[in-house]
Amino acid sequence: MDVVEIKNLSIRSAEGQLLVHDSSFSLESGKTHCLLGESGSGKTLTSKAILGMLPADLHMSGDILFRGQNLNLLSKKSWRQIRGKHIGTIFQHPEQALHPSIPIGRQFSDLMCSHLPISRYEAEKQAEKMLSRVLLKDTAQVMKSYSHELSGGMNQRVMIAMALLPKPEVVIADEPTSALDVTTQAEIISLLRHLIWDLKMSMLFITHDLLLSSYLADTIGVMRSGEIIEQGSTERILGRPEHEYTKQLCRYRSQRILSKGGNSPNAPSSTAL
Amino acid sequence: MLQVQRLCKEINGRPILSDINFVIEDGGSLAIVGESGSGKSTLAQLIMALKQPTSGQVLFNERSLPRKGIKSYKEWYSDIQIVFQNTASTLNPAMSLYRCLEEPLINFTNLKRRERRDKILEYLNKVGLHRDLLKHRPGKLSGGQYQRACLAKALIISPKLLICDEIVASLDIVLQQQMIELLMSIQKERGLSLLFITHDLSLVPGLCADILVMKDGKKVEQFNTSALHNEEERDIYTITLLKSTESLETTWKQYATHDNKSTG
Amino acid sequence: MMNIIRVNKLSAAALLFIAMLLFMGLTASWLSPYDPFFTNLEQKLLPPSFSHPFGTDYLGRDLLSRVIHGIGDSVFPVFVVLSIVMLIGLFVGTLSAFWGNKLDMLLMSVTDIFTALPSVLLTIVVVGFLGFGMENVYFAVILSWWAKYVRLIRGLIHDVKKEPYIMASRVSGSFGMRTMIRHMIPNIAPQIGTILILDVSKVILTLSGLSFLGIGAQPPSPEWGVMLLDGKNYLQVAPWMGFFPGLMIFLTACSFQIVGERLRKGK
Amino acid sequence: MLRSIINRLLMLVLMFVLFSLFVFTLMRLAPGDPASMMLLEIGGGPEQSLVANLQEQWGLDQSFIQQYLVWVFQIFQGELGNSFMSGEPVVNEIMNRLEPTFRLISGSFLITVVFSIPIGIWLGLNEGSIPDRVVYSVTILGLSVPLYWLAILLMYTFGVLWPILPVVGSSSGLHYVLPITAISLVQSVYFIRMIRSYTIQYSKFFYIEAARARGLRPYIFYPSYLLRSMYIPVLTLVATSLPGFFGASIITETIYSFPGFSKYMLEAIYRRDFPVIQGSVLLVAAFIFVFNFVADILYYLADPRIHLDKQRWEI
Repeated sequence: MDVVEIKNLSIRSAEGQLLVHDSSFSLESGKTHCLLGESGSGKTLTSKAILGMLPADLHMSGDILFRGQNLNLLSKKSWRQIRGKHIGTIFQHPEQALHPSIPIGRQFSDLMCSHLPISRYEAEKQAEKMLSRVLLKDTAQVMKSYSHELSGGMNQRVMIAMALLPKPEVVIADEPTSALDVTTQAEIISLLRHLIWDLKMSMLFITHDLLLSSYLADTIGVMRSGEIIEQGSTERILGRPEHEYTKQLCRYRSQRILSKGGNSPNAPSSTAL
Repeated sequence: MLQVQRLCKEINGRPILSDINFVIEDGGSLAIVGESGSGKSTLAQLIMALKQPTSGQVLFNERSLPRKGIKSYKEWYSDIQIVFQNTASTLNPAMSLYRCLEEPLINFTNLKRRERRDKILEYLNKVGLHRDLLKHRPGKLSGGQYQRACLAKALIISPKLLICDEIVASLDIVLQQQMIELLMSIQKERGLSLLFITHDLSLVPGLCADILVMKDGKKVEQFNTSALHNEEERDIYTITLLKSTESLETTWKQYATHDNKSTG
Repeated sequence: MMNIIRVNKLSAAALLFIAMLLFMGLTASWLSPYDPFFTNLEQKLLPPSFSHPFGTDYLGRDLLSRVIHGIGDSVFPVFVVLSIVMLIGLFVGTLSAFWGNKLDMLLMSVTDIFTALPSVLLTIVVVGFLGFGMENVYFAVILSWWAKYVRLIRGLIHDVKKEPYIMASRVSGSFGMRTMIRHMIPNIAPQIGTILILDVSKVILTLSGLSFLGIGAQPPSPEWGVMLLDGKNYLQVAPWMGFFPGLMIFLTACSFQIVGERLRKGK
Repeated sequence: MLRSIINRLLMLVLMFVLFSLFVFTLMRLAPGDPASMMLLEIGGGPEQSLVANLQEQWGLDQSFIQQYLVWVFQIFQGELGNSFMSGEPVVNEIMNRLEPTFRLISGSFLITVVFSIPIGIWLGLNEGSIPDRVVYSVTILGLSVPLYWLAILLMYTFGVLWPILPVVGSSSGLHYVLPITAISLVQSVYFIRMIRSYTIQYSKFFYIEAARARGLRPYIFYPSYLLRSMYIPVLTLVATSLPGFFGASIITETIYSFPGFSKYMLEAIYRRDFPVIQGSVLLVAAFIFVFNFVADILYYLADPRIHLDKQRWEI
């Protein structure tokens, strides 16, 4: 059963320029779908459309079904209740995603008290439990500190905990690790994969890195300047790409494989300069 | 030939760079690999005399880092040029591309207007940009075009050493690959010595002969690129850098291996 | 699309009004139907009519001609004042942006004084001691506006100095004044231009306001603020005496405001 | 933290000293020396002997700096000298006229703040909607309406055409309606525009978008997430707008012949009553400087990360 289904989604800017062009895809429950594309290909806009948070001057057409319910027809209030509770979000720049002058513990209890009828004390207890699950040591200290007192990696762990705490059915991760160092990136990716699998959630993973999509995704949709040019299971897309652009992406990515037994090092390939 | 000796830099008490030493022979190429906060961009700015080091010195063909006086700076910059990180604002947004490229020629050479025009067209062609981009403002160029324009601006006064500070960080894979191949062809063609600064180890094989790994402002180790994979000699930090994408690469290779056979 | 066209039409109308205003101001003596200073008591306090579109004032002078001549007294001095303010701001602002901390601190406290105090207060003190006369009024207005431009330009230069292309211009061989002229000024000029046009509208209001308070231009000058002051005294009997000068101040200020807004949004 | 407060205090004193020096120099430059002016005022001929001992009495023969020091020392003791006209001490004359002006300024200040902040925030949140576009274009016109013209139009409509409101004097509460309406209208146009642009700017910040993506309830999201982060710019706007209100009070008091302190100060110019001009201007300047100083302290309390030596213009 599809948790999220997007049908003929098109997003047009105020001047009429087509930013996202008639794209449709679906997200099966418990599975991870990856939107793969370079910056400016419209993947972040698509994720914002699902959350109903498109900027005021953009027009959106097409349907977004969440568990069969068309979100477009919902009132602002009910769409807001879905955000956070049923659809969690993890952003690209962790240190900017938390409010700079509110302690992290308070932001957790604000989130929980907005969705569940529980006391702030109970919310903070659950939050600390989730923080320990994202492998953060002295969780009590983290609860009291501000986001600018934590490193990028720690901030992202807090963001993951905050996205997963209300047990949403769907998690949208928009380039969660591209702003982090290579070493912390690996830890965060494996942590994310384990938690999503463990909590049986479905994830919409947005990235420009083919390696990450091969590691995390069950199905992939390749986007280029606002259009989904190819879509299918990971084996089909990465193994037997049909679209020329996807082929080029895979070929270049293979050339840059570091580990032994990789392909020939950077022999200048035939692509025209 | 660039010699960096015991270079240190402290900013309000915090050590950013401590005791960095390396040498780049004429025509040689060195990659400096390190994660964010390892001080590699500060190193680039010190070598470009945009900041003064706390201690230590930088020599290029026996001439030391310029401190005062525009003439000494100009001599230094006529030999060493830099392409900055692609923050899409290293070219003056109020100038046309033509005048951006003309600026170094006006300051460093006494070519006439006509000769300057030909020089600009020659380098524009070398970096693969079309002539009619010249009248546009830099703001109108795409990411890839912007970096090629910066490369042309740096190379137009034919420096002996080119420093690239994370020049492909924000480009997509296809443009990154084309930019690296362009750098390689220019380096071979003109025997240019290259200092390539990046956080992405996978860019380095094939481009640079030597690699210097940095962490928190200190030099971890320096070795030849061919020795990248024999783990016995390598420092544990270099190995973690190597290994960080390994688990991802193994899953990638399951899919990608058929791909290479079929399309070659 | 509609929104943009509508705003364009508005700013086109504003530009046309400004052009017309400047033209009328320059050719005031030929254009105005009557002599603005000619008093004719039989024609005292006539309501707006075909022969006197704006009516006449308590001395029988034709208000339309006075308004046209008033352009020279209300609008042109504003440009003079603002260009002086701009020059001071550019000079002192650049100086303080490049200078070390000490001068910067002193300068900032001095400018803080003049930006904190309303220009009415400064005019009261200047005119109060140095006496009436337009030079003192202009001096007072310059006094209260120069500080704003010093801070504006100092701020803009500080922002531009941090931009990577300034560092890149050093590497390409431009230093000191050359960087200033080729790289900094062209990038801050558009913003200064926009703010300048918006401030024309503010200074027109201020200058006419001072004349209205009686501490700016003095009767019988056809300055709009003075005419408005006379209009107030005859409000019951001849409301048109106050209405039309005020309307002109509003329309002039409004057209500069619209053009300024359009520039800021269109930038 | 204490170091920065002392630093700001020094700045405050420096500003006041510099301004008093400026006023004093202007006084010395005044055409005709005050001694003979004084004698002229009270009808005596300017014989040299009388002028001489008056100058001596006022210490006008000492050097510029000495005079300044004597003068400033006097000022700090609250000794502002006597008004040329009434001979009364300036301090008393100012004090008993302060009350109506204070009520006028605080009245219009409160009304402007109470009305325009919510409207500005609401417009900022509904950017691009019809009411927003309408109000925005109205504010463009509103900014160019001269206060004195608006005041006259109000006087005409409610005093002549449809005389229901008194337009002269300040005896009853009704007298305050028209002046306060005039000032509040003009000031709230500016406030609404500024608050609207702050709201739009701050709601585009990343952590605000992220908070909305978490679906926080409105009564949690607006007060403690959006408005809390806007506290500094709103406080700056309010603090820096007070002088504007004072300037407006001078205009409205003159039009509605309101017997307040501002009108008194303005009329001092016609009578060239130097002590009154000097006394009132210094008093107003002192009040504004102290008000800005208090505002700076409030910034620090609002957000400890803002250290005080970062001057207000850098915020």
